[in-house]
Amino acid sequence: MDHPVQTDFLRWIVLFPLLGAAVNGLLGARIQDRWGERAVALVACAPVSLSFLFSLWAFGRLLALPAKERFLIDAFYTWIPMGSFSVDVAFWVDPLSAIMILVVSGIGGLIHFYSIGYMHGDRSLWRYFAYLNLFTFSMLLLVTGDNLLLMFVGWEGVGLCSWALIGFWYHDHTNTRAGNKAFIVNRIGDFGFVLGIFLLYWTLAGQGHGTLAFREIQEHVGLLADIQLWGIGVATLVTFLLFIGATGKSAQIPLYVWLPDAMQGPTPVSALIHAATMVTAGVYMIARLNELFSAAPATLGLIAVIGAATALFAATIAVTQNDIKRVLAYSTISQLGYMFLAMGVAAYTAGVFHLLTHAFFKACLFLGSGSIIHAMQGEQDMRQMGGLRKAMPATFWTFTIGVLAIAGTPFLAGFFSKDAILWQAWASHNEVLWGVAVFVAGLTAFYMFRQFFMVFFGECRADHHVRDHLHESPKIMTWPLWILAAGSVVVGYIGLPPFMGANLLDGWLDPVIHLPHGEHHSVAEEVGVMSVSIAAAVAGVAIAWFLYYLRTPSRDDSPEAKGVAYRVLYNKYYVDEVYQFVFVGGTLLLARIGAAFDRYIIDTIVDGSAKVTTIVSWFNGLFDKYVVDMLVNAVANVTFAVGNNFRRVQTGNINSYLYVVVGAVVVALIVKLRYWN
Amino acid sequence: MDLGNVASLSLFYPEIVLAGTIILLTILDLVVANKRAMAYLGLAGCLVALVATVDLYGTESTLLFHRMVALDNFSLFFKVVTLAALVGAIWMSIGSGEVRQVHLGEYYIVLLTCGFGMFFMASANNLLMAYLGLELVSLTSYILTGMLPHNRRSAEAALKYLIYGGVASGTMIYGMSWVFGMAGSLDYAAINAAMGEAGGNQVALFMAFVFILAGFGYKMAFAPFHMWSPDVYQGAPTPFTGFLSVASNAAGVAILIRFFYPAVSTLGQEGSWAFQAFPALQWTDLLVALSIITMTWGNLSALNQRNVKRLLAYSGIAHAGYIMMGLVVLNNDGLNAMLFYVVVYLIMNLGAFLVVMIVANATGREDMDAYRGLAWRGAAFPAVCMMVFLASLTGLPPLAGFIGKFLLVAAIIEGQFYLLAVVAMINTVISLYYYWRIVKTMFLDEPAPEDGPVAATASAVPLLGALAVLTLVLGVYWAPLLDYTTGSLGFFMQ
Amino acid sequence: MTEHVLSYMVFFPLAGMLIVLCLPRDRHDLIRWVSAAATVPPLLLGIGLYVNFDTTTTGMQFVQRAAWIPAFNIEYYVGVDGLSVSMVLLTALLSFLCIFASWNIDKGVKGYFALFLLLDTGMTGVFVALDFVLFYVFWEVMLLPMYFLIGIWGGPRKEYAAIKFFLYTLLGSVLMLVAILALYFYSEPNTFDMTKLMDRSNLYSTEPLGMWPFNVWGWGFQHVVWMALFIGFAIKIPAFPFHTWLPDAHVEAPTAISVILAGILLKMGTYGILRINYPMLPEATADLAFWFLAALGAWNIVYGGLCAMAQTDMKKLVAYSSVSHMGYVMLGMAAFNTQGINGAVLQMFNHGTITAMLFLLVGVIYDRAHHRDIDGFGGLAGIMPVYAGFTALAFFASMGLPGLSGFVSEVLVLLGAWPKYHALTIIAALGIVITAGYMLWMMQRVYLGPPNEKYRDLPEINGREIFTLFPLGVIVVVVGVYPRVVLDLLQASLNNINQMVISHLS
Amino acid sequence: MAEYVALLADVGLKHYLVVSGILFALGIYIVLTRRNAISILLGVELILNSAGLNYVAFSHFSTGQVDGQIYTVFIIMLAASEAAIGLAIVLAIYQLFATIDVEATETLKD
Repeated sequence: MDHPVQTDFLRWIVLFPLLGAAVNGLLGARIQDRWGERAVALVACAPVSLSFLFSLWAFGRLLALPAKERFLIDAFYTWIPMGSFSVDVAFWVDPLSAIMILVVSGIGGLIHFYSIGYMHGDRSLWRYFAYLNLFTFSMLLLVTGDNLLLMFVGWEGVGLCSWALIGFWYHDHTNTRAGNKAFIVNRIGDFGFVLGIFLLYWTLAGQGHGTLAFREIQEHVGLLADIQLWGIGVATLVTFLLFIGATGKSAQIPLYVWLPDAMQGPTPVSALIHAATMVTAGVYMIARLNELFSAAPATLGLIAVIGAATALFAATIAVTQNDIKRVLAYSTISQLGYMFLAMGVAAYTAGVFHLLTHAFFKACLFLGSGSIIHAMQGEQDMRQMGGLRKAMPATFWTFTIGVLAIAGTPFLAGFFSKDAILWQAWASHNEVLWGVAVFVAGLTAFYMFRQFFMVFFGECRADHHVRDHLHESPKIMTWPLWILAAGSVVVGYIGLPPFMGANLLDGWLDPVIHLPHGEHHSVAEEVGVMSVSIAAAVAGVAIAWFLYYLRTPSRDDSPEAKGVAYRVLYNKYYVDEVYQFVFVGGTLLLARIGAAFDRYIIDTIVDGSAKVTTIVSWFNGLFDKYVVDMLVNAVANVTFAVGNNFRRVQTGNINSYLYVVVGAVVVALIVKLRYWN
Repeated sequence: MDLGNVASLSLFYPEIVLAGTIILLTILDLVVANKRAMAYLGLAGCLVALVATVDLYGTESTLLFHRMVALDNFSLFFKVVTLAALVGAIWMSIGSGEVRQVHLGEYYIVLLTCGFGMFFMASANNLLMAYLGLELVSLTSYILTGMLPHNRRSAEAALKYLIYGGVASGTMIYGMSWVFGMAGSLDYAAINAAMGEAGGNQVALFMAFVFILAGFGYKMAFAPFHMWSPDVYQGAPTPFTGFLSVASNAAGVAILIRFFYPAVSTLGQEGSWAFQAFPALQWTDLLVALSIITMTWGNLSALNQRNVKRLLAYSGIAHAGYIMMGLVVLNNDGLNAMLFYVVVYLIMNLGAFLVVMIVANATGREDMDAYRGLAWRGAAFPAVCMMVFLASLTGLPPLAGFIGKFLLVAAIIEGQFYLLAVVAMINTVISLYYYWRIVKTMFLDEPAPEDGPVAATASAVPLLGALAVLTLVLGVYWAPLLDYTTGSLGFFMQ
Repeated sequence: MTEHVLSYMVFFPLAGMLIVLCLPRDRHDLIRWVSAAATVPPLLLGIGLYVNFDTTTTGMQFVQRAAWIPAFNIEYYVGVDGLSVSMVLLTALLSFLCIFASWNIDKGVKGYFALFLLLDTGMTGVFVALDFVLFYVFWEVMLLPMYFLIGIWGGPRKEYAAIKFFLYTLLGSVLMLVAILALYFYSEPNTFDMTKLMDRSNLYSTEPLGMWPFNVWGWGFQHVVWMALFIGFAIKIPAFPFHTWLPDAHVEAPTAISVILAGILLKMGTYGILRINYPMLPEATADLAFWFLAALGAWNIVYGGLCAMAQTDMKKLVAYSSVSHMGYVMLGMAAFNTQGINGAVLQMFNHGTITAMLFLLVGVIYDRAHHRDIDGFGGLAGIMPVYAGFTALAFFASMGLPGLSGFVSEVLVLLGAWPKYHALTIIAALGIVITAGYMLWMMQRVYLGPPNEKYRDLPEINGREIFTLFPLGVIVVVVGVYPRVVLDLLQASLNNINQMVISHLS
Repeated sequence: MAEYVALLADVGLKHYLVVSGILFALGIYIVLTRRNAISILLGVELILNSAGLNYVAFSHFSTGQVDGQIYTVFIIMLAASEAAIGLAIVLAIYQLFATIDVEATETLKD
């Protein structure tokens, strides 16, 4: 850790996708016109594949190093040198970011390939791939940037690409609105994030170590210990502000609202951005700064509560949704809640573990749903589906693996990672949170199997046009599914519970994640806790079996016919409506007030558009024809009015002129006698 | 150095030349049929007098005719200004359609006589001489104002001017009589000496000075003694209005400075040019007040003015207020700035009236509507020149008017009259509005269908160009003029 | 050569103007090309200036001085330091580009280009002048051409906008003149030499004046002069509540003039504060910065942003976004640390390039559709993709997206402001949300959504327009990725200016 | 008679000044209140003559020189020329306006 290995190839992991984006972004339209989709796809997929290879190389280099020295850095150039504040463009790979670059470039690469099939025939394919590459670049920058500001660059970059991709089919305002919502909600999070950066930097600077580089932050966390701002520990405040950023990016309460709407984007985008990579940025950030967060127990508590609450909240909503992607979206939010719960109980490794497994099975599920939507000719309503298992065997089987994995079927990836989190929650004596998490595990199993049954079993409820054209997706789309499904099975084995074998992940992350040493627990306790969650999952599956397998859902199943609770859930607790009214409406109201203030008040003061009778100066009382109105302060009006009155003195009558002369002399005399003697 | 009557004549030749021209014109008027020739003769006489004046410049300061008239650089400076204004006015008159209606012979004779009177206003060293000069200018002005035949405007203006002028000068000499009574002499130096010993009724003295100020103020057109000026400006023939606006103002400045400095101020330490007012006469305060009232009144009244000549009259009042600022600081810098401003004002205001005349010649109108889209009606050159003059009147760099204002404001800030400075500056902003309404009308408004093309009067164009160039040049390189005005302050002799 | 380089930069356009005035009225293309040629030498000299600029020294460089009016000790004195050189470069570049942006002016071509070149001289002059009188003269020289450029070639309410601009600016500048003269007479020996006045910054008294209300506020001579200068500059910035001339002027002005207004003229306000108020009146600066720079700046950011959100006219929206973005400059310079002050000047530069792009882009669409109603378009991205691409770049830069220039300066400003003003920084940081709001909303309404049938045949952005946009786009990206190209110029001089004030902070 | 002569011998500067002051005030009153142009001109004459009286009185009582008398002569002369010009103008006014009431001559205003 103390002797980072200097390299100069890490930059290429990040820059390859940027090159791809640049080529496609600037020349893509011509390339697509002249050489067709394949050329565009090649320009996009090649850099990501290269990135993946370079990532493997970096991973290999790390493996070759002794555990304590696994740390590669590639300092590119100094970005902003500003006195004590100096930010480098430098990339680093340590065990944590190594996992991330593999996930991002690996799963990202698969999704690139999948997109070739999915997006086939789109005239703007070049634009799609440019965005996708740009996203990959930003995400890689986010995970490899060696300081907070560089991470923030990636952080904003992924937000931008998310915006662009959600609104990819921009002819429909539903999509562009969803994109804007995502961006702006994320910006609210960023607002906290940048403030957190500032506070952190200046507090450290006050201690003589102003820095934003992660390695140095970790080193100097201790300096924050006794410093307070507004009566709150700085560490708590900083982590709180950074966590606000994380709630935006990782769709936690209260800033989760953008993610369900983000499903307006093409489905591979949902898989890549809104399931596997971008939304996990917040989790990654906390893991990255785990020492800092560990120093702020209050924030951790908050994170745990928010995480558990989000998990529960989103899961309950997912139970009623009929849109195939929305179910997955809420499921994602819920799973992210798990990860935050893990972070909150300081089980960083468990959180990262779940991040990793979730990336596989959720990507698998999303791509599978994409395949289904593809086959259904764009239909996303599950009430219109059913019985698809026969028409789409590959999709069916991979989807099944994904569902089993997320539902927590023993010995699949999701089981191990979720169980690790549940166990940590239990072990850290957060029994209530544990209880919630177990309940959510049951709900997860329920809604996933609900989806599974509604989509693949029973009779096909689609109309005959669609039914007659049901088909399996092309190879280019199915083989990524198989790879991901395989991953969903095997990835879990790197993080076995202690009583089942060596936990590879713990060991791998040990140099960068400093876990508090927990108390020892008996194997029996662990097994017992595990059994409870398995039981919950089984219960969930069983209920789904009863409700959705045995009773075929109707294609006109209307939520309005259901009870109040169902409607509340179906309408997502009306949070969107409340937000729309309070925040969007409020801001617009403020904006209009501001503009009106400008137009009417300030301008009135200045150039006096108000028609009012104005002041007459005391001066020309003799010729006064006006009513005095002391309330008027329209400067120009007064000026003009006074000017007119001055002019009015000029009556054209010579006697009155002479009155002025005599009057002036008299006034002078009075002044002389009264004041100047 | 005091000279007797005969000895004085050798230093009196500019006046002699001018007087000779006047007499010659009077005789010629009886015999010559071509009255246009009179204009050229008058012009020639003025130019010769100008050469003579410039020739005298730098002569040792001398009192002529038994201390009645002062010959010093200060008076010579104002004589040059007067002559320049005369030259400009005659040149304008040659091209003016209005002037063509009047009896040209008399017109030029009276105009030159008016200028002749101003010579004495600038050089008077005695209350009697000051009165005579002032009255000579007044009487000729009444005549010139009322000269347009069968013109109600002109006659009405003349009547008002006459009555107003009569009352003002009557008040003035009444005040002067009190000064005479208290000081026992009409000579400025003697008055100063008597004042220095103090004594007498302070209130009476103050009132006497206020009365005198009324007379001078009417000449210089500062508030509240300005009320004649808009009417007269509007009624009088335009070339004479132009002359009046600059020369009358200048002569007023001259007589004011001459009276207030050598007569009623004490010189500070030797050579320091710092003055102190006599304690009984709070005329610093008085002048600050008058200056503020004048510029504000003038500017505010001009705001909604539709008649351009009238507008320029109010602007002239405002400028009188600006010029007065130089008087309050009681030092060389203030006077210097005043003198500088007088020259600058001469150039730009004469130019503005020249354009008014050109438009009036072509359209017969003086209201703002006659200027609609002037730049696009074949009179781009006069329009651009007008814009330059108006910008200069506003005080925008790099034009001469800015430098004038700059020097004035510099002087009062040096004297720490910050309030006055701020008021003056705000007035500048107000003035922008009405000046710029003319510019807007000329450039931004589209000409209406009934607005015919405007042909610039051929004879006026060279003068117009010269004045515009001077406005620009003096805005960029003004050191020579400043040197000249500095040199012209040599009148403080005992 | 190096001695005269600044003078050449200032007076080349003036020479161009004289040549243009001599050309026949109807040879439109000739006039345009001559005007363009007149702006090329300043640009090339500017590049030379950039290359030869010594970034290590704090003093004035490329100095030229000559006596002008000896009686008042007025000199022709020009020179640049890090602060001004960036502005001079911006001026040279934007002037050059704006000639091309003005190519389609076909009414009174001769007058337009002559006035434009005069304006160019004035602008460059302001940034290089080191003598107060010279500074003031150049400052005012810009007014006249600006008035006509808006008033003759502007939109429907051009006359109102032009006179409003003129009146506001003149009000500011006359107060400035009073302040300049006060400084002059207070200095001993009297001088208009700005560098000398900077060196003697402790000269001006801060003893509270006896006069009401200054005795209540505890304001001394220095504070009053500071305020007089500040009002003059605040009108140019434009700071609330002196900003209402800006939306009107921007909306009515022709495209190129909006660019010049927003890109360069606004900068003169903040430039003046940094050049004059900071070094010459440091104690007053330290005392008054909180309310008049920091608080007002934060207020500008939020207020301008909210106002922008309510607009339906694209140009007005961009105009208000300028109000908002100039707030960052004020906040940053009030931070009194390296990050803040450098961020502020970088923001000046960045805002110059970004807003220039925005106005050019609005101009492109206005030329085609003849209106700028945000709700009157839709789906332009599909109709004019290249145009939409440039727009996206400019919008994102304006939103402060990382990797583009706006981000660096905004982060530096906020970072700098944080240690001194926590609450204000939080308020100001709200700006990043608000900016995203109105920019994205406008983008959505104009460029995205179903294409408006009425505009289906709008021609794509043409070569000339791309020529004006491309250099700015490159700068926006380069400065975002490698901000040192500008920051290195600034640091030495700005830190020096900053140091002068810091010692007076309580 | 003798007492009248004695009384006259007591007449000093003050009396003259009072008389001239009254004259001046009367003149001012006239110019302020009369509408007839000729009357106003008469008022102006009164003002001028009040000043003339002052000069003579001051000259006689305080300086003992003839400056004041000379001044008065000039005043009388200038008053005459002013009256001449004034009457000419009034005549022109009468021709053009058919009245010499100054309330009729108010076309120039504002």
